[in-house]
Amino acid sequence: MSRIGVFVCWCGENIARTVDVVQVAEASLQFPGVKHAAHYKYMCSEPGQSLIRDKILADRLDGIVVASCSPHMHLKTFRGAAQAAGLNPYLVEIANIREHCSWVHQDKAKATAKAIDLVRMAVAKVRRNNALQAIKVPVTKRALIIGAGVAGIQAALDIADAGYEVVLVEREPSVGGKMAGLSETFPTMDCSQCILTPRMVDVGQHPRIKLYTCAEVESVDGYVGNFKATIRQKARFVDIKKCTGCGECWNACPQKKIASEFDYGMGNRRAIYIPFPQAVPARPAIDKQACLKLKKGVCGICAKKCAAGAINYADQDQLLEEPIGAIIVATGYQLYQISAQQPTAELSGYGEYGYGQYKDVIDALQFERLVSASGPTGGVIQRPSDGKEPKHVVFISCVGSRDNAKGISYCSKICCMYTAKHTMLYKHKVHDGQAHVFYMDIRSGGKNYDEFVRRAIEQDHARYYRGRVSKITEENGKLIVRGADTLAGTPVTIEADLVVLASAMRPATGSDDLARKLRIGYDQNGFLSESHPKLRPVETNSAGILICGACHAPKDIPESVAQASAAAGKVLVMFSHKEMQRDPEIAKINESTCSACFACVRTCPYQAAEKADVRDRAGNLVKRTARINQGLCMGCGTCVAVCPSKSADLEGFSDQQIYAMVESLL
Amino acid sequence: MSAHPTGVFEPKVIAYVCNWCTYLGADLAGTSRLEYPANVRIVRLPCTGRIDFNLLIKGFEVGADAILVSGCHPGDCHYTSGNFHARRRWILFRQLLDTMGFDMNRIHFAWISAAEGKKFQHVLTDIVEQTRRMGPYAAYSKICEEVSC
Amino acid sequence: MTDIGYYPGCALQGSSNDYERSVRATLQALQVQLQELDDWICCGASAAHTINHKLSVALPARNLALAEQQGCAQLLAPCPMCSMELIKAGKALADSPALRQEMSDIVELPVTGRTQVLNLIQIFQQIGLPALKAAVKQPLEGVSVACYYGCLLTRPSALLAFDDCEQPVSMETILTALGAKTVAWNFKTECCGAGMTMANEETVLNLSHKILSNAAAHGANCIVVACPMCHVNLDMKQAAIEQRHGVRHDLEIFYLSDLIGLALGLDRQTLGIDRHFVVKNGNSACRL
Amino acid sequence: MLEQKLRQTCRELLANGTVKVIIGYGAAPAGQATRAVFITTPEGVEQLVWNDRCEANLVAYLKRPEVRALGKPAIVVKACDERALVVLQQEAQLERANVFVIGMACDGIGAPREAKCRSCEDQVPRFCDVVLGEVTKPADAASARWDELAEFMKKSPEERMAYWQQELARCVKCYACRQVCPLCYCQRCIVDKNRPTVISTSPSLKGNFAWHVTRAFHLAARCAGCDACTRACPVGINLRLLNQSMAKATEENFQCRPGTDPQAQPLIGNYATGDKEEFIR
Repeated sequence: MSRIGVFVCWCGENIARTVDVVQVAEASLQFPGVKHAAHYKYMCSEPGQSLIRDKILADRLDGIVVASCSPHMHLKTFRGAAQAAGLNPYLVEIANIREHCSWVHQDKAKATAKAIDLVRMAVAKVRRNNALQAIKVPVTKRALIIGAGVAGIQAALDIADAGYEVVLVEREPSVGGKMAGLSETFPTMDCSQCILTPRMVDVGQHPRIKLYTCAEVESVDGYVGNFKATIRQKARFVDIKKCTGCGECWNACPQKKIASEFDYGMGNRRAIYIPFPQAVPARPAIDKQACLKLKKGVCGICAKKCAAGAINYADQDQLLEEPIGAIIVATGYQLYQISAQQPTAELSGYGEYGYGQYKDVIDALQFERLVSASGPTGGVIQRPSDGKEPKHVVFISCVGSRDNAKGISYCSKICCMYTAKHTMLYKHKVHDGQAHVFYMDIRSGGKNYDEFVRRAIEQDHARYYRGRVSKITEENGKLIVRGADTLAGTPVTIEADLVVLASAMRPATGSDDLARKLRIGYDQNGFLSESHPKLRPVETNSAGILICGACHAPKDIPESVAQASAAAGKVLVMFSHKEMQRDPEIAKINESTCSACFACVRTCPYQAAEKADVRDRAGNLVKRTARINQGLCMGCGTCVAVCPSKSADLEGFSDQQIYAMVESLL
Repeated sequence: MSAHPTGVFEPKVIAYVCNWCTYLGADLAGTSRLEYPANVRIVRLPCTGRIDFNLLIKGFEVGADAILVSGCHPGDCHYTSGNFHARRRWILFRQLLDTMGFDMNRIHFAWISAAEGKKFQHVLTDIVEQTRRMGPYAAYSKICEEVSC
Repeated sequence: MTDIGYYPGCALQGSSNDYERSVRATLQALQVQLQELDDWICCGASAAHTINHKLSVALPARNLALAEQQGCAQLLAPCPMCSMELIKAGKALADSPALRQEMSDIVELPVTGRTQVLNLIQIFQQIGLPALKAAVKQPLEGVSVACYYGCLLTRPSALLAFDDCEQPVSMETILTALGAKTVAWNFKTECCGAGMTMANEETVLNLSHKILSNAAAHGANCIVVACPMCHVNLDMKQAAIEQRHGVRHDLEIFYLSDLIGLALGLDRQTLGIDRHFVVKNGNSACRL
Repeated sequence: MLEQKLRQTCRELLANGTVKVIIGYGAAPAGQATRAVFITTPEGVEQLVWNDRCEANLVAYLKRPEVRALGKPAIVVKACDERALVVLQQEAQLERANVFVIGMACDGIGAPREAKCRSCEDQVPRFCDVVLGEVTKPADAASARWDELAEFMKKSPEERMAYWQQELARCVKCYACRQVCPLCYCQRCIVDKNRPTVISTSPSLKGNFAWHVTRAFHLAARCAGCDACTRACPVGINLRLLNQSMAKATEENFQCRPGTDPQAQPLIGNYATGDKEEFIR
């Protein structure tokens, strides 16, 4: 006879408001096997947990059900509490009466009835739970970091400085990411490159950081502590070990008019190029779309100029394998590409702003290059069309952001701040110029942030109009910006020389593909999902995979860096253990009833179901059977569903448990 | 549960959902306070690939008036391909149930991701309302009551 | 030969009968047979919904009920005010069983709102570029046209999702295929002043002047519209605009069906172009 | 004539030691179907018969341990039986080299001729070690394969449910359908598993429905269409309808006829990203 304890949580008012917790506790006492039932205001708090621990000891409970929030929230917590009281942690089940009940229903009678059912199901299940022992696996103490922008760089340095190896993968030819291209940073106005480039150099020189540039993650197999990453090293056509970075090659390259990605098309580069002078590694790459030698077989000047013999036109992509224990994703963002082909029809729009049609309508990152001392104009503000100094510049915030019609309902968070910064940078360079800003709201929460915006308005006299711009047209070399000042209640028309669009932040191209490869979640906007918005903000739902920076949501540099260090900290916690525990909720095969049809072997996504022989002591073959490789099984249970004789089963979600749950609903 | 105090027919809906997409979608519906009828009982399984066809029959045996099976969208499976295996089985299984005269309006399949709290709300509301209109699944409860030999 | 229901609306059988001639002639040349809705009534236009919301649904609802009764799965309404009112009512009906019941009772005809209402651009989109191209007898060479959509054709965007509401391109796509050059300009979806032409002519003369000037400044030698109201303000009022602003615009204003009809080899009389106020009779830059 | 040839072939196989046992058809009283015989000596081959009452699918005996204990067999199969053999091969239940397969060209069996034979597409086995005889009486209409099912599907769902309730109420859970099926080879059938009891074993309509759904679906995309289950049913339930419904769905959705390609991967346990999903919202 079971001795189950049921613990019903009020979650303050969150559950108790719509579910009669007392009634739930009383009702559960009637369920078969229930020995004890209690309710408490906060089960997850220390007094709540100690209530559970004490009852386990006092009543010798052999299973507990906590009726509370989602198991994704606190199953681990309560398993820990059980373990502390000597109860096997896998004898704990959660009845989710918050997310699945009190928060989605209003009628107290119905919600209470449902909560009682949910507890009934959980009790039925826990009575069939097996005490499981965590599987111990060794930890490969090497971290893979995907993306070498400021977040990836920070995480890599933290982990490497702590004494562990890091594999840092960047798809561009240099580390640095978006921050390397910024001019100055809010709210301190320190130069972006001045603070980032020393970090980039550290990454390039660190003995424990293995840096791959021009590389992408091809696939990731395995599981936490024991991943195997396959990295595609794309052909660079330059052997960076031989290359000295002397610059003879790119200075001689005849292909001079290739739009520079680093300058967002505001400047040019060669076909063999380093993206910017402070690049790390300071080694060029050849753009195979632009190189005459690679395209047409003519030229070859760079190879002739290269004294080190580093140019290799026959270079090919290579696939390299790296054993990895933990992964940090830091793939960052891109700006909403107005006028470009959009992934969905919903995202297309803003053609009325003339981006891509009028040369003097640019986006915020292009403006950064325009005011950057290392930019194509050397920091002199010249408008793209004719190089003239713009006397009236209009900045438009929320281009795409907070626009439900475009499917981007979120706030891009940093635009208010950088737009204020842009007006100041502009005013500092063009003293007789006037900056105009169209905004929806000014969101400047953050240390010294609002003060910064006030400075832009009060000291540098940026004119702020609360309203949207309806249309930008071009007449006689001027951009006619027509919008509304909703505070004054009047239409506004500004004859501008330059317009800067604060386009929405979107996840970097391909981050959804990467998420699928890593089997981590992403939201409807393509941003990667954290495991819990408050308590597990850098973890994903896949153990051993963490996220940081703008791949998770729009965020500024300080936040990205803080998150990166947080993710690095999580990795270091993992690496501080010799071995780690894996969830034992995996498949098993009853070899005595297995008929060796191998449906499971064909089906298993991880090749964890294997063909095996059963032999007697003399070594004679008794029968063939399927067998689960515990190291590979991830516990999906697909084998259970395809096994006709039900010889396959899944710990934690066994047929006995699941059928008992369903039958409890009769 | 099927006889609510008010005497209105309250359908019993069982949802077999995967842990990583639809269960989290239901969690998101909760954190977003998206209200839906209280008629559904969710059974959490790791993956749609784990959901055995016998569970659907068992669901009707315990008096479900409608059943939902839901998991990750194709390509998004936490276990890479469990939902593809499941989908192939469902194609055939639906045909079998149809041939046997099961009411196909009571068996629902959906892809609901962790980000689709709204979709979870809509699908559930829709199923409950549709089932409420159809009434109890009398044909199967008759089977479950009768002793034939 | 396709049969499509046809809802002319008041303008096309009154002040803008040139538009009706053009639409009928061009569609006939393309083997589209129009079946005029028997006993159609006013769509309500801008007047009804300012007075009584129920009336503003009931008027188009009756027309939609007639379309259903007369077996028209599709209904062409060349005036954008009419098509918008019909689409708006149709959607509301399709979405609400209660409203369907209420409206069926009021108009004393069953109505479901499932009739697909098309504006002039959509009918040509439906015919398709390949079919249009194949029918061209006289490519629109020398025509440099500013496509003017006005305020109603693409709005509200949620109802009229056939083109981008702020930056539409559907007329450009069609006319480019017929050999015309289309200009990039700034006033595609600005207001011409519309019905203000009765109450406050000054506003119309100012707004329409901007439209005409901008089209000319971007190299247009004519403007194409798909709205009777736009045509009135840009064509009929052009002389007044010129007088008031002391300029000479001299821009021909065509309906979309005019230009397509010309490309199909129809003459100006057949298309009703001879009834326009600004008429160039072949001496213009656009050599038609 | 053909019977003589069959006996001669078997005699040689036993005499030269190629096989240890012949699994074939033996005579039965007039008006009854032939019975399986297991012949281990060259002299015994005289018991073998070949006629239109050779109805059983002998492949079912290959799964029996007592038959396996006799040593390497030769087995007499018709084209339909052979499909079961191929499925067993795909599912690792059979080393093809360890069985000698004698294929019989078949004009159809049963008195009257069985439904499956009237629309038989194969008639001559394809993957046998030796094929004897030739077809003299072609199938009537292969195109009529789904006629019976199509007729049945014209009924409303309620009528179909009523039909099965009436039919399955007669099931006595003797499991003959399982025993004669060459593809029901599980060492422990799911119905015999009691923790949990997935399928109610009580003689109730509930348990009968669960059993027949399970039986039919376990054979989905596998069933050879030999109709052994339907012949074996002592109360005459038309299980063929259920098997056919799965066969048709398999063919229409996946262009697959089970047991016709030894190299093919089994359908269940594999997937295509483009499998149809219009029924999933």
